Amino acid sequence: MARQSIFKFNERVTTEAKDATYEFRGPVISVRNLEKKFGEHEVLKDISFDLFEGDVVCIIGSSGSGKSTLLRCINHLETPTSGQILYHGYPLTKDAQTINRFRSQVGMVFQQFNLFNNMTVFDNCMAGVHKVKKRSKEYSTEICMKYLEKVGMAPYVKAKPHQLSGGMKQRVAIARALAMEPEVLLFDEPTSALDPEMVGEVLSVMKQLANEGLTMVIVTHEMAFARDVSTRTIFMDKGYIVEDAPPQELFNNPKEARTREFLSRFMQG
Amino acid sequence: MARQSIFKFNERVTTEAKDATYEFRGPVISVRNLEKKFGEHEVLKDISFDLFEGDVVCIIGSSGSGKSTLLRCINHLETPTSGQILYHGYPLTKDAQTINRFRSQVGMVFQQFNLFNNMTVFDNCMAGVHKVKKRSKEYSTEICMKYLEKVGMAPYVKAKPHQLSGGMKQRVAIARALAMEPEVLLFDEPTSALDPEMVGEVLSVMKQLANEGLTMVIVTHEMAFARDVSTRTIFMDKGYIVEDAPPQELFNNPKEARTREFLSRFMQG
Amino acid sequence: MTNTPTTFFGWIIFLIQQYHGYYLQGLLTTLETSLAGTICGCFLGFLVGIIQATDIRAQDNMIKKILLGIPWVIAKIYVTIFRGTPMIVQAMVIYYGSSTVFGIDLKPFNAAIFIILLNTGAYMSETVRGGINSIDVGQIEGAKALGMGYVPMMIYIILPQTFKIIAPQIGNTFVANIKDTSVLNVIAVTELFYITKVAAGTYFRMFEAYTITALIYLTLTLLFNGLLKLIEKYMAGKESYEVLNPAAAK
Amino acid sequence: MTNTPTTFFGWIIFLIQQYHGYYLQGLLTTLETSLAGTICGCFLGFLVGIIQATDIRAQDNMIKKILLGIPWVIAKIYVTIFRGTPMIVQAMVIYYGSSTVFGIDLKPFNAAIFIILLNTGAYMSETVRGGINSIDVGQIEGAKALGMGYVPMMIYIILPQTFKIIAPQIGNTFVANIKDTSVLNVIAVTELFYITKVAAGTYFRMFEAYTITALIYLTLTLLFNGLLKLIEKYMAGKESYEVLNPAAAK
Amino acid sequence: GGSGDTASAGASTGETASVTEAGATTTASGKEVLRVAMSADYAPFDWLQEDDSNGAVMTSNGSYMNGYDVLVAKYIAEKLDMDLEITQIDWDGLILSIQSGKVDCAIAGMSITSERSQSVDFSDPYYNANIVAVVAADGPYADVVNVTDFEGATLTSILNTVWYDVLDKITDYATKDAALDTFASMVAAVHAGKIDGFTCDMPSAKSILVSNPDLKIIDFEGGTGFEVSNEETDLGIPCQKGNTELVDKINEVLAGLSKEDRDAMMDQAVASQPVSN
Ligand SMILES: Nc1ncnc2c1ncn2[C@@H]1O[C@H](COP(=O)(O)OP(=O)(O)OP(=O)(O)O)[C@@H](O)[C@H]1O
Ligand SMILES: Nc1ncnc2c1ncn2[C@@H]1O[C@H](COP(=O)(O)OP(=O)(O)OP(=O)(O)O)[C@@H](O)[C@H]1O
Ligand SMILES: [Mg+2]
Ligand SMILES: [Mg+2]
Repeated sequence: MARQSIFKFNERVTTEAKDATYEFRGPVISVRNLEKKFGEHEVLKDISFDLFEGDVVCIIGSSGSGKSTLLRCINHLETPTSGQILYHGYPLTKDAQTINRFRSQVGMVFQQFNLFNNMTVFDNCMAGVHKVKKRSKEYSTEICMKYLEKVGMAPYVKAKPHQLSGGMKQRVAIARALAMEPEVLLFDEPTSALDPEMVGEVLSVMKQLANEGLTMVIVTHEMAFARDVSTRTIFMDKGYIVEDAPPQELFNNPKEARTREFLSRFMQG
Repeated sequence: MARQSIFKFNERVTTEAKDATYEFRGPVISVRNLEKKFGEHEVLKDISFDLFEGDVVCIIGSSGSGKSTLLRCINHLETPTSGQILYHGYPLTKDAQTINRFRSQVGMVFQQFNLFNNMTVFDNCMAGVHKVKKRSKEYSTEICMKYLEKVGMAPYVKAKPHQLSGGMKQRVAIARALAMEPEVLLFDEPTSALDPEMVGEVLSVMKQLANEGLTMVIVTHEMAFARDVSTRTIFMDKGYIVEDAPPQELFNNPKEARTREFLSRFMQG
Repeated sequence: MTNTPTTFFGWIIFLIQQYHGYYLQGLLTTLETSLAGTICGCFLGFLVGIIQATDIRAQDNMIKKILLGIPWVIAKIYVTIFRGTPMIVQAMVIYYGSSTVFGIDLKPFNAAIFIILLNTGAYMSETVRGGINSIDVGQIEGAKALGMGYVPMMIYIILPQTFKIIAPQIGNTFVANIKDTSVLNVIAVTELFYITKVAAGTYFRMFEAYTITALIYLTLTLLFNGLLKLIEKYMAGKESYEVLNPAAAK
Repeated sequence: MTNTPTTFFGWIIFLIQQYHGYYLQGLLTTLETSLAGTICGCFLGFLVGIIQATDIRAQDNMIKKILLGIPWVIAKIYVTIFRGTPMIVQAMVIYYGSSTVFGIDLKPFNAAIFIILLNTGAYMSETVRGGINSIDVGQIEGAKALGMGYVPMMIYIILPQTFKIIAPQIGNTFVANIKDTSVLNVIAVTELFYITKVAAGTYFRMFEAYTITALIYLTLTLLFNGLLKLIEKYMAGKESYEVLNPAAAK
Repeated sequence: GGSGDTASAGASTGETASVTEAGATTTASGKEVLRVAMSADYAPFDWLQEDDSNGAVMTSNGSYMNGYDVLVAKYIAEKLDMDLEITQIDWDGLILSIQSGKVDCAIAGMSITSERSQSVDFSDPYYNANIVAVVAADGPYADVVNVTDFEGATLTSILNTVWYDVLDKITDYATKDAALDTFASMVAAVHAGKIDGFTCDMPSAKSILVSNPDLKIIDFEGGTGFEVSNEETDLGIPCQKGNTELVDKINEVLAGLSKEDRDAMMDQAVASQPVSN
């Protein structure tokens, strides 16, 4: 698979970042003291962590703890109240072009899928590769069909989103994000609507991509999934990162009492 | 909990059904040779099963196999292409009033939640009890708060749906359905967006309700959940019911090859 | 002849001096008729729009089909005729026709409101229909699943969401109505536009007479739009929400 | 004088015989100006509506604020003036004003299209703004997350969905435009309504002359609505979809 | 305001009208009422003013109307010993009001034609206005004396009027432009240079000049202008078709109004226009 190198991408994003890649091979994305408030309501509190190339970070935590908001902040869909998001060590300038380039390298699969209602499954996938990344029609078709097949949605290319089942929509959303061949992928509960068979399929695709160097952040409620797939697991509670550790450690030997409590049902089950 | 008796309800729905309950204590809902086509596309094929009082039926099956469509047909949100849905042994007449009464006794939690965007969490719950069932304001408030508390959403009564996280929306949808105190509840993946802790909470509420005689149909992808909570499990594939058996049997000793295949990942996991 | 104005602004001031009473009276009539007509017309439009958005399904029984079908057909005919014909013709038929054919002697002012109302209703019904159709079907299914009837569903769920979508349209309609009252001089309603014609026809200064009117219209439009923005804002509610202390909550 | 009609229908037939040439010519002018004006106006309306729907955020830098702000302010002023003033004033200012002030000698016909276009654009922009605001934010976020720029997002995602919502509005606008061309006689455009006035004024048969016009309008409206329904249907696409054989796919 | 407002005004015309058993409309004073419609936007025949100066009459709409039409209406009402009630209504509405019986007649500068006579009954002429042209005072056609001097000019008038029809005679050497809808727009067109001038009746031309001194009237002397028969420039009073009783009564009154009286009345009207005093 002809994955774009970090260098090539940086040349296209910002000149600061371009220089950076030669001298500095640090984290792809760093989150620094991120805070986010909605009105009075403080949703993210002093969040800091780094993402390195090939990392598969799973974020677990109770409902409403701020996991989705964190992903949305990373992707600049929400503006942080304070704190920074660094890309290859540099904060992004705020002009629309840079942010759009950044986003086309940092894909996202939403909890609510957000497929385009007016487009067929195929056009949904093509929107990113062909229209945004301006790849040739042949190349785009090929790569879209490849990922649609991987998630088993190739037969449905002509359907519109409202004609699909929940799991089907989710699979299209995954294929759409993968077809962009991003550097980093943010998944918000990517298997919530999938049956165990399909979860297995998606898992194997993800593992393969991770081996090829794709960096992933996955919000999930499936502990087994997190344990199996992640290189690092982050446990969030009430807007804080409570624990950030390799999965073996976090699941078998959680340091914090809150983590233990949260995992108790999973451990028993 | 002052749950309405079947008798009382029947008096209000159809006169045919009223007579029925004295002589016939059969299934609450029977599905008979149900078929559903979307255009050329055959989604449900010859589906038949019965639901008895207190039954907790879990429906499992791969994505796109027709589970959601089946629930929607039971609730008359989709019109079956052929076949019948019997309520206490009688088909419902098609006038809007009867169907609305039926629906207010057969609650539904949607895969996409379908909360009312223009209402707060509290008003979403009240819509059913107060506005449809015309219960007093005091009574409605009490019961809504009771269920909102059970799912941990009481602090958020003043929020609007777009201000909630995915899991929060799902919990409000569950509370809204429970507050209606229906005879039958149809759940479409009720725990897909919930963390393990919350799944535990919801599970215990459901078990309690089942003990009180509530009949439930639950579409789910969580095999452990299905195994633990159901009195009967139905496995669907490509629009057919492949297997319909108690969970012990279906999970430990599936008869059909397709069922075995589907469950293989879960069994290993 | 000595005090004949010579400049554009001179003429404007002169015309205002000459006709300020009439301009005011005309403005009042315009405002009253178009406001009353728009408000009542919006209600009518919602009603008719709802009727038109009802879909009669093949599986409904005969009685229901007829019960739903008759209002639907009436609504369709009403909307087609009132959207499809000029307001001046409607005014003539309603005002003079009612007197010639039925011997009803409508007061011009009442006839004016009636005409604007019917006209607005026809246009608004299309707008409402579009708005209703644009509501996510999940909202409708959510209501149906609770066993909610058609009318409460409309009142509590669909219409509040529709209103938000079509609020700019209501603004458009009122602004259009303010201007459309001009055809009502054909039924002896002396509104703002007629006064303008009189001023222009008496002094043959079109630009100046119409500039005054344009400024009045502009002011009205701005005021009404401001009002509508306030209502929109009020309906949207607070952006933030309170999180109650779990212990305190009930 | 011997063949003076005595009945309502007699008069209608008589007037048609007398004036059919003029009616046809007027109809043609009305159609041409309002059709051209509506179509171009819709494009303008989309453009202006998009500009108005852009929100300039506090965190944007100065240059971006200015770059976005200037068109926004211009759009705002344009919409306010053209929605807020009567078309007849706009017609006078554009037609006579352009010649007095700039020495541009516009042909009445071209001026007419220009005026309708600008007018339609102002109204449509409000409609478009409302339509855009009613699109689910998930659609916008989906596009943003792909790194899609503002313009392609509008073209591929938002506007196609907006069009579906506002299609009835476009119908309303065209119908309104057909009628509004009547003010254009002030700039020597002889359209349908003027012919009607002439026919009515010659024989003093208001009802009959206007009835003919009303029927013509009605026909036009029905035709245009039918056309719009077809377009809506075409844009909605097939209800059913093909499931490809997994082997055949690709 | 409706007709009720006029009662408080206390003018001779202001009393609330009611319909007697006989069908004729009378006021509290016992006199019958002559209900006349006028359009108010056609100086010097009719216009609105702010008060009742110069003998203006309050209309049923609560406005004060004056002009040649008002003077004639007052004269007729007085001679017939009737109370006068003027309704102010748009041109299209005038005829409909007569036909639907909302008023008895209209005095609104309407020319008598055989076509119109099929729908209403006209009285005898109450004014005859000859045709003139109005041009820019400083323009190339300011010194025209004969219609043939309009060589190369662009002229127009209002569609479906005798003023517009006579322009057919000059199409050999001048341009007859598309018709406009009002005198006011033609004045604007001259100011904007879109046309060189327009044709109209003499009283209107005088009125136009009162407020637009930069224009000039070309009054063709005998043989140099547009030859038209008197019938084409006669203005009459339309009544409901078949109401010969009223037509006869009006004709009787008009018979006593000589050409000199009429011209004097017209001069009075032009002189009472608010701007000129
Ligand atoms: N409105 C529709 N038009 C056409 N096809 C539809 C429509 N709704 C559903 N389908 C099709 O029906 C099939 C079954 O859909 P359904 O939503 O019932 O699946 P499901 O079993 O609930 O799947 P999941 O677990 O992914 O939610 C799918 O193939 C889907 O494409
Ligand atoms: N637009 C908003 N306005 C106000 N509050 C919001 C908004 N969006 C999210 N929140 C609040 O932020 C908190 C975190 O939400 P978030 O969606 O990040 O949770 P989450 O961890 O993803 O939960 P889940 O697992 O249920 O999806 C919640 O309390 C929610 O109510
Ligand atoms: Mg979330
Ligand atoms: Mg489903």
